[in-house]
Amino acid sequence: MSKIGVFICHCGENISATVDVERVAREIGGMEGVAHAIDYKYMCSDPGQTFIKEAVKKYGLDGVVVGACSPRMHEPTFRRACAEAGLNPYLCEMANLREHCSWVHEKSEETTEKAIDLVKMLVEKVKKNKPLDSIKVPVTKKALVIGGGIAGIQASLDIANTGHKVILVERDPSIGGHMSQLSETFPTLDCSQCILTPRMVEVAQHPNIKLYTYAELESLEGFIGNFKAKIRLKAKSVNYSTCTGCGACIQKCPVKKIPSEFNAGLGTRTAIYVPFPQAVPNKPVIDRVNCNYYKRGACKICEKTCQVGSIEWDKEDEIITEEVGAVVLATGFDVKGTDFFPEYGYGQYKDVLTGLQFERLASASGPTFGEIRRPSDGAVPKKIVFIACAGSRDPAKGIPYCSKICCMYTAKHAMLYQHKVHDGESTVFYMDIRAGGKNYEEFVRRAIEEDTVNYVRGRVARVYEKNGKLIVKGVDTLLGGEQVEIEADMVVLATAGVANCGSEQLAQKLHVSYDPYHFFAEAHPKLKPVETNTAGIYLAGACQAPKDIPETVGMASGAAVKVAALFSNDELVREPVVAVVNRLAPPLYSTCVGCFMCETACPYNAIEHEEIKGRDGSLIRNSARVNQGLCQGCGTCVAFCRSKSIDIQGYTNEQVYAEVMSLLND
Amino acid sequence: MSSNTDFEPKIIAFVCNWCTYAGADLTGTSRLKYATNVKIVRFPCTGRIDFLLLLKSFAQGADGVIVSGCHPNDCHYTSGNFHARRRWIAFRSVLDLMGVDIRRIQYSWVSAAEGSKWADLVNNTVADIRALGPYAEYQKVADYLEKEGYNEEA
Amino acid sequence: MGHTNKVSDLQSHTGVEVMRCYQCGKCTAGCVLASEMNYPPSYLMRLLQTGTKPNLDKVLSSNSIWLCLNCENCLGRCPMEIDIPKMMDYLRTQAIKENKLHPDSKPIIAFHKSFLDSIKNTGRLYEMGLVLSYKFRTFNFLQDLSIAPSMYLKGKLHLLPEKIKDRRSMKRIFGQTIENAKTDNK
Amino acid sequence: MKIGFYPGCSLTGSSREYNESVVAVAKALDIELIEINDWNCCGATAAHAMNEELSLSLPARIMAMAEKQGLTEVVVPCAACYNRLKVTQHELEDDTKRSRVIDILKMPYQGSSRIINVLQLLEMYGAENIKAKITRPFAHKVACYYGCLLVRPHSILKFDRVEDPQSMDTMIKMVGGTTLDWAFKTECCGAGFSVSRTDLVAKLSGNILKDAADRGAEALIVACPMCQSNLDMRRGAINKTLETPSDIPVIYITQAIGLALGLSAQELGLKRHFVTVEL
Repeated sequence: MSKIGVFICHCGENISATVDVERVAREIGGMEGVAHAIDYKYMCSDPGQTFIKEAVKKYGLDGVVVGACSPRMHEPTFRRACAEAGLNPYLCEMANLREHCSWVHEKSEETTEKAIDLVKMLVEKVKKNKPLDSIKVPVTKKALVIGGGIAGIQASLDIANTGHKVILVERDPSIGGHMSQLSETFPTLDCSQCILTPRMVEVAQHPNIKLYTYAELESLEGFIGNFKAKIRLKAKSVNYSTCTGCGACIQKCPVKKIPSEFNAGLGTRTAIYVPFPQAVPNKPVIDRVNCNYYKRGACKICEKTCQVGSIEWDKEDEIITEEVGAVVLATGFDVKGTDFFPEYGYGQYKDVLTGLQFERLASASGPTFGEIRRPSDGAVPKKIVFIACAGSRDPAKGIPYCSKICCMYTAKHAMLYQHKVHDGESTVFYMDIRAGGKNYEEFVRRAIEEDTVNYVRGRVARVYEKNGKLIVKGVDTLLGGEQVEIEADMVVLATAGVANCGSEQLAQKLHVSYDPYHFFAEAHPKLKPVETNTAGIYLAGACQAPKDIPETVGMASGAAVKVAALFSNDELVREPVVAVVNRLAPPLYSTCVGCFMCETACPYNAIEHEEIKGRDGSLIRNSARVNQGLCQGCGTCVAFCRSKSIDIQGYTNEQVYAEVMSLLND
Repeated sequence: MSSNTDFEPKIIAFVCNWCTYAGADLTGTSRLKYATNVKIVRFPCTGRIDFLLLLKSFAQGADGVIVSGCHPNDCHYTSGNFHARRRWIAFRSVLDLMGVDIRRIQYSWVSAAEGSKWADLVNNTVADIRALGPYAEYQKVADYLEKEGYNEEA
Repeated sequence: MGHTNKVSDLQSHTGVEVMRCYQCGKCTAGCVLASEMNYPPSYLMRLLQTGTKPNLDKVLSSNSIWLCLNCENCLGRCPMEIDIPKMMDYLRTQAIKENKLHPDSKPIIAFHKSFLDSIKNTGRLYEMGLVLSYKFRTFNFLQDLSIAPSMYLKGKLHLLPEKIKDRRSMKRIFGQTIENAKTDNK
Repeated sequence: MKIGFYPGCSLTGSSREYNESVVAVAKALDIELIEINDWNCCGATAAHAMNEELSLSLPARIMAMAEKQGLTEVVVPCAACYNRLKVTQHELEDDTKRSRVIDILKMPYQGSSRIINVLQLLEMYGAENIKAKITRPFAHKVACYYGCLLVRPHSILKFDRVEDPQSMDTMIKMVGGTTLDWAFKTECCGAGFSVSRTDLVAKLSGNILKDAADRGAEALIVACPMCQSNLDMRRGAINKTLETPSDIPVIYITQAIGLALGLSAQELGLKRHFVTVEL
């Protein structure tokens, strides 16, 4: 008979407040095969673990069930404790009494009875558990970083500086991301490009970093320590090994009116272009959608201009494969455009801008060289209105969350405007001012008190154009709802930060979770903010949720440390949750009949054919065999097997069956 | 419809580890309340779920079953949930044939971010099964399984 | 501070959740008559949120609920999708029930009543009758006399009402709805 | 082609010219309008300001009558009636409310008739015909005024976009006109306060008229009798609120289209306006 030890945790009061833990321990103690059952305030604490270790030795336990929090939280903790006491760790299971019971039910008889059932299920399961050995796999010590904004740059540099190789993939022709578009940064007002460009250059020159710009991830296969990434290098149409970056082709390109992405649509660029003067790499690509040659088959002026013959018209996209051990996702965010706002003119008014467009106006490298001028007529706006929460905190528009960065950048915008237009009047319509951060509140106060920005608490109902002015219909809710109408020359919307386009598809390629707004999901909201649910894939920056530069940089360094920690091992220990095909004594050898349904079901090509031969070497039959290095343990093969010959360790038919039956057989 | 206010149905949820189990964890972290009738059995993936096990559950007296995993395209293992869905479609007709009301099986997708969806799924299923009443025809299923020689204990 | 039952009544009758309002003021900013109101819409929401008897009385006896034109600009733009016009309908009914009527409501109610009388009797709106009946209700005999003759001359005013055949159905509909509600409250 | 027709009370009285122009244009476009038998008033603002069940029962009777007549599609030119019928149809999707109303009416009601406004009628069944039959292009610069009831609540009506709608503008452009981008397309004119609070109507309608005048509109185009009568019949009161009195006429979309199709001022009821129409 089994000798199972059961340990019920109070979790402080998290479990014991609604579940009668003593009764659980008492009733389970009376179950057949249970040798020892206790309850304790904190099973995960040092004394709690010591109870388990001592009980394993004292009672010679051959199985342990801990009734506590979610196994996703503490399964490794308790398995380690068992291993330390000499019990095979895979003979330890957890019953989820907190997330699945005490936190979701009121204190009642039923709640305690459910808790008893949950523990019982695992006791029955553990009786069928078999000792397993963990699987060791090698680690490829090279990281893939996706996205070359400040998050990707920081993560790449930090990993590279620990001595490991990094592949950095950027979708655009240059790294730099949104930070390169910003004018000055809050709360210090230092120039964004001045602090960013040195890091961009460092990335380009770092011996451990291989940079692929104008490239996208095509697919990712494998698992932690052993990923295989296919990367699409989009055709740049320019040979970078010969191109000197002289820029003559750009001067001569006749297609000059393409809205510049870097200038958020406020300036123009050519068809062969470098996104901005400080780009890394500082070499052009041809935008084939807009190029005369690709559109109409004639032009080639750039080719004639190029002294070194670098134009490659027939270049095609190339797909390369890189083997990496870890992935850092740093794909950033995007902002909603002005066309998202019916009440502010559906984007049809030229002088209604997004915050990002205002950054370009305020930036010395922008289309107006840092002067604040109206896109419509080039005039300096004397009255300007900033509208905070444009689209954010707006469930009607499908964005209920706070975009977090807008309060601060709006204060910065108003401040920059007042510094540049001394006789100007600026008004900020806001709902709340969220300025949590070092020196942030002080920064906002400075805007209000020293730079005389007029802060009005209320949302703007509509904006319309009349006689070259923008009529802003707002309200001052602090005056009991007094309507405020401003005839403005320019309106800046602090538009909501949203997930970058394509993030959903990317998440699906990588099998990481994402939230309803397509931001990537962290593994735990508090304790695992840079991990994803998929081992070996980490998050950095605004692809997880809108965040500002310091937070992004901190998170990127955090992700880099996780990667470095992973790379500090030569081998990884993997859970032995893999499929196995049964092997029996001759003359049966296996119940597998060799139908290979499992092979068709397997997403990892982990099923191999094995010839079973008799003593005389003659072929008895073909049978399936699982390559444990490739198997990821999904178990789809098990459901497909008609002869019940394949099973998955840790979730065998026998174990699952025992679990279910424990609920029903009374 | 008869009133079954005293009837507490026994419902077993077969869920995947990556999406729905984590989603149900989130329900807990968010302290959303739901009925106590449902007990979760954790699987690596809905692709692992053998529908004969569901039959076995009914044969042994379950009143209802929930199967829930990742949304289409979001499977941790690429395609396990698709296999499960395809198998479920085939399996439905078998159930029908054997006299199991398919309304007793709730097939759903709950992601790791959908804590409130899990609470709703549980509460709705409990209400539905309670309205259907206790499952009484289990002997039919038991006989069928015996005939097919499906016996896990062996 | 507990909520009076009246606020939860509002929710159960109309489905409008006043607690969803986070006082952004967008409704007020776009309301065409906010400046005429004792309390503009967002302020009204706040009064309701407090749930206190004095504040609820303020709401019911204000002119705001009567001046609301149900143009639905507020609902169209509300980030929380709060159906303020529906709430106004309910508050007007409550104000009549509790007889907490702001003086501004008098001509408006008189007009509505005259309008409904006309329909009840004939099934259709009898504009001439409406105007006459309204004048008797408000004792405002001089108002509107300026346009009536021109209307008549332009063929826009019938001297006699148009009547539908099935006028009994009108009696029944009125009897079972609005008149029924009145007797309920006695 | 045949289609159900609910004129509503205004169209038989103060807005006769709307009725006349709708009928004339429909005839010119070979659309046969079949009036709902023994129709009643929709209850307008008065009913829903005073009693919810009444406000649902009156429109429900109209639609029940249409169903009885086998009318699967009903055009409702009056924006206020259109709004009441659509909203009622939506509210009565709720089973409790529906059975209560059926109980009051003592008539079957399914809510199966499709309710459309006049712009939808012209868009769906008239566009090609109109283009083919233009004899005198409507070469005027006008401001299309939609008011509240055609576009809100968007979640129920699902007609055009809620701010800056376009369907009427498209129609005017189709018959050779120019339309203004202006700011008061969907601001309220004062609606049902015409009699009870003429002062407020004068103020609100004045704002609308002023913006259109400032931008050089030759006429306002409307599809709602309430808006028309406030802006037209109340012009005397409106002009008292304006610095510069305005004599911009206010005509129905059907009148504008009728003119383009070569129909006479008489047929379109253009003589019935308070503000003289010379277009």
